Amino acid sequence: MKIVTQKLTTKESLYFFEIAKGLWITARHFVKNMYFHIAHLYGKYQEVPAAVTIQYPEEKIPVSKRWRGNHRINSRPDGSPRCVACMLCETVCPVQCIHIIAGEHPDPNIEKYPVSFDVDVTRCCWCGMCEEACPVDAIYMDTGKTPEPGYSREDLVYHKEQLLKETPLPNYQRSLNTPGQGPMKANPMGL
Amino acid sequence: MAVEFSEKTKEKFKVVLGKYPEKDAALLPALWLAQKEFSVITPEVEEYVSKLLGVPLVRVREVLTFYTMYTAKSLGKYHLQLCTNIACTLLGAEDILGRIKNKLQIDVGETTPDKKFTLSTVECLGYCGTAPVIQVNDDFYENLTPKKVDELLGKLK
Amino acid sequence: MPTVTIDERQVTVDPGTSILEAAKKLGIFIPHYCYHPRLTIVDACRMCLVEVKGAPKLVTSCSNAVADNMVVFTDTPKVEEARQSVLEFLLINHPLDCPICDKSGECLLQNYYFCHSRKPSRFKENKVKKHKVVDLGPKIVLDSERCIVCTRCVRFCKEVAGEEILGIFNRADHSEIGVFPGKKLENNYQGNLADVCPVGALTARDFRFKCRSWFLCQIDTICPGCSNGCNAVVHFTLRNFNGLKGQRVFRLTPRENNDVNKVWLCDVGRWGYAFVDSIDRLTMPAMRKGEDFVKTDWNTALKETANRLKTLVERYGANAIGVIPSPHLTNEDLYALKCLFGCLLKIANIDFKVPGFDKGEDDKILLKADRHPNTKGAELLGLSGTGLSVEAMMDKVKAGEIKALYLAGSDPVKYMGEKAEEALSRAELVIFQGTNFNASCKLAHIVLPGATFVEKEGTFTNYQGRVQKVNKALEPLGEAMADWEIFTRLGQMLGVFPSYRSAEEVFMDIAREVAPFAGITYKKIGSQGIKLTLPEGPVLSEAKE
Amino acid sequence: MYLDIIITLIKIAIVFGFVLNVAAILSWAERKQSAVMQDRIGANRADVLGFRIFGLFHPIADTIKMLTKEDWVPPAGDAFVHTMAPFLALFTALVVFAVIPFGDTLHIAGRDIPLQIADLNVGILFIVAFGGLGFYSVVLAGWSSENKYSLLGSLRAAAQLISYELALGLSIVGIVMVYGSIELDDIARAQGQYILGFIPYWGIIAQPLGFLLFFTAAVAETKRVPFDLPESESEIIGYFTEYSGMKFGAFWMGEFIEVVAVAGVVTALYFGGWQIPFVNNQGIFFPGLFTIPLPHVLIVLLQVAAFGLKVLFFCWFMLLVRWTLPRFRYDQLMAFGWKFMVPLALLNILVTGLFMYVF
Repeated sequence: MKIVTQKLTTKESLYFFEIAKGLWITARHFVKNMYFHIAHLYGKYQEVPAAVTIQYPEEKIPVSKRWRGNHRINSRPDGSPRCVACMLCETVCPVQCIHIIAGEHPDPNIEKYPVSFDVDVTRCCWCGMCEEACPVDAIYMDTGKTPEPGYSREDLVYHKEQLLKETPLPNYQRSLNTPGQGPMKANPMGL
Repeated sequence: MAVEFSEKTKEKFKVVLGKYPEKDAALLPALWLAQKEFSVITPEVEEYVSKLLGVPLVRVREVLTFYTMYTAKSLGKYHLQLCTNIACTLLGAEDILGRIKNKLQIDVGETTPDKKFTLSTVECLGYCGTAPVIQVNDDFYENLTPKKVDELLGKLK
Repeated sequence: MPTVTIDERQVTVDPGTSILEAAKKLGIFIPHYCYHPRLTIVDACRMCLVEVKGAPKLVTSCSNAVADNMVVFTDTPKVEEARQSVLEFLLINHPLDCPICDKSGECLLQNYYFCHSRKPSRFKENKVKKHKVVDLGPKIVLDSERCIVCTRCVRFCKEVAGEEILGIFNRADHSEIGVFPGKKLENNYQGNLADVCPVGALTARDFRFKCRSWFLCQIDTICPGCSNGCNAVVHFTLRNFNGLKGQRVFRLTPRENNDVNKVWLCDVGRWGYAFVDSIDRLTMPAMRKGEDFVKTDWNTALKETANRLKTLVERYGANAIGVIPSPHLTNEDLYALKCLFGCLLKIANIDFKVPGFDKGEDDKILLKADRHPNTKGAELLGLSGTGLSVEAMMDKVKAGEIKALYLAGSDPVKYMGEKAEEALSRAELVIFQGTNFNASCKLAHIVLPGATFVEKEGTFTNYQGRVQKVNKALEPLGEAMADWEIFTRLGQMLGVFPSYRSAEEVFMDIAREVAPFAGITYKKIGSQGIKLTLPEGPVLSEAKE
Repeated sequence: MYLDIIITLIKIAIVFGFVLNVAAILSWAERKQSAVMQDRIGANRADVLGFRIFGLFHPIADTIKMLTKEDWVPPAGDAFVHTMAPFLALFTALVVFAVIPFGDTLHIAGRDIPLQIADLNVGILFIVAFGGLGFYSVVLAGWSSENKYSLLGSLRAAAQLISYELALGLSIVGIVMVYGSIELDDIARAQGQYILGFIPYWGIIAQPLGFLLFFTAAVAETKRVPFDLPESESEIIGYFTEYSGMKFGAFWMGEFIEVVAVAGVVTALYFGGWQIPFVNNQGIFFPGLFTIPLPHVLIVLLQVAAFGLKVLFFCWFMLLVRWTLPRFRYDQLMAFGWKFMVPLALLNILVTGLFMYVF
């Protein structure tokens, strides 16, 4: 092994000037930021940020259109889930976080519907394969939300009712067939 | 279940039965007789025929639903059967169909509320040379135009 | 004996064999829908078209018999094109609701489409709408839109089940399978309709929407529903999210065995698996404390059992104990039981013939009156006639001469009613070993949970004397244990007992000790079973084929 | 007599109030200042009835947390020493303020009140002595924890403190030579002179190298970055590993008080103490030009305020250093102390002596 050491110049080896240089940088930041902090208090220069910090729960970074957040289930006009409990999302899910129990729907044109639809977000890896697998555009990850902490594992299992209530974040819809919301173009089952 | 052939039909049936070596082969003429007798072949009639011939009930049903000339539901006084096969369609059967629908205010397969007309579309009636054609009960009307249809319907009323 | 050349390979078959069968012999698979080896041939689907040298057109391989020196090609471009066209026609009115169809994953439409077509539909007109979710009976649901009118179901009902009830109504693309209005499927074999249907038109209500077929694992087993011993495949899943509460076994389907069940399975056996995952399954050893049962662990329960049995034998002699095994147990279980009670404890009162145990309904097709899979095995292992009969045992219990009863899977209360109930409640000690909670279990003092037929390995001997093997599909529910294992552990606590580690070891002992089983191994039993050479005696009269 | 005692008690109260408050606020300032330097916002979440006032409640929240935490003494350790060590650290840091003058003598109601708690004639020696005592708290804390890592940490810290004690002492000698006194009041007063009539004769002017050496050594004595090896939370284990709750808090408090103390001493020795340039006993004046007379009390108050501001500036500067420089490696620390600081301090004495001899 060969160790290559960098020789310090005489000025550097005195440390004093280097330390002063460092202190100058930090002090400059301090003064500049303090100036804008105080200016903000008086309502001036609001457009110049004094810090790069984002105060998370109050402020949020706008997420990308392709960003995958919490799941939601699309509903039919009558409010029932679009999901037909085909379990393709359950099948494709690499971490097996979706659990569906199917049941018989009174309408023979719908036939199958999810009696329960649970998404275990403690296991979810946000890969979005469920969205892609869904043949009826029922599951989406476009709520723009991240899971909120819970006091128990059960709190982090999202149920059908909860998932149905979620709405897509405006402008961040991830509709796979057509841009924006609106009816699906290719729906083999006419649902 | 009071469905039974009249004495006259029973005799006819006996004749028909005699024509076939096996009993179940007489299913078609038997049903034909039944339709003549009861005009509509209801499930009770089917059961009667099945018993008469010793054929499983479901076989009667199969035959009945296969052939369109058997009627399993009650029709109007005039059964309008419009041919919508290729030759007729090319020569304007669609227009005529629309005209009839408009005039009678019914859709295909429906009967007018006064039980006069039943409209159905059928496949080739064998009158391609004089298409378009409509069969009203047992009569055929050829070379139809919307005008002729109007006249026809007026006459039938 | 005609010799044909199929895809440049020669095969000699019996005269009258169809091209399809001859090709199968060569290992060449010809896709087909309407053809079924056990049903008459209608050549309705046109899927099995092949090219025969010299023939002007393609011929259906299912209905055309081979001729000598025939030259057949099954995968020429012409044949492939024909298959694609047939599939395109079949799919014209198909609703394509595979996502909600129970058949998807094992549907021949899907399979052949992916093997032979993979072409998008060119059909732009409206599809013909037909009836969906048609109620054909309590067990079978019909979806007319998915039906390809192959008429396998119609022929099955007529030819096998003996009930001519299904028919094709209407014609052309409006054809639908159906029953006469007001009639329902009633026969005991309608479960086979769901198997016979190559597409998703006929599905079993029992399996409907329960599980997707690709979540299911399969393993060969024997139907435990009756003494016929139909060969079956058990479909189970290892994806069980609800722990002990969820369903693990989803269905039983028949497996071909020409000597036993052909390729059919009756509804009684097919849907008799429910007890495996039912909520009354015994999952933990338990002991009675007053009115209630207290859950305990195996060591405690077995120690208690051994101690109490030992004390009773020492105090009152071996004849103060009665053992009632059940012909539901495998040969291995029963042999271990005999070793334990008959040889080690010298108990003579062992009898499995609970009065009325073989008084079910016999339908003369598959289902036998005796609803126990291993009656013959129990007989051959000598578990009856060595001592008192069950009835006599009950009397003696009442008289106070028999102090303890060991119920190995049997439920005398179910068959004997009050008499058994009284006896069991009077006995000093009742040990119940079984899979599910029942009326007899309710009266027991010690409860030992046993494994069901899908949870253990073993063999059943059917009414013909055919030894057939059941395989272990799942781990026993909860703490339950295979019965032979329970007997082995109990035996080792009570004295010198062979230390069996697997059912196969037990069976090796059976083959050594019990004459009719001589020379048989698991390997020899294989998937189709092996018929025993039965000793002379009254048992043979039942077994005439 | 009683009045003297009362006046002294009042002075003690003022100094204590100032020092302890500044120390507490420093724990907030350390976070906020580092945040501002690094373009962040810093702690601002603690709120009382919706008021957050820039996170000023955080020191209170911290105190509540520290007080309510379990006070744990290692079972095998010496409970008495273990409990005493953090208070010793606090004591040695606080007692330094006794000799720091924070204002000119106040003439009020015919009395002369020196604005200094104890006008010792050995002021500088007192500071060095008590500053040196601080290492006892370190050694005792490490020893009484009955934990070999703590013990090793305390030895390491003690070695560092002793090493820099030397450089610290030697660097002050220059000041003593320049002003000819070891009484802090005299030194502060002497810094009111002017060179060439207009340059304030402050320690930093008279002893620039001495100031750098003293300041560096003093930072090392406070055990703060870049000399925070005794603590070094992220890699080597420090001497107060076994401390929890408010005793741990006392160590932290002691460290902040030391910061204030160092700021006070540096101000007194090198930055003119309470002197304000061009302000003397009479008022604002420019040498040889004019004088604006001001009332005596106002002048004294201005001087006290000036002293306070200077102290706060040094506190700020030490935080700036703390958030700018990385930590030394231990061998670098020792080499720097012995091979660089001590020779330079000796050189400083020599040069100072030569100057004094020549001029």
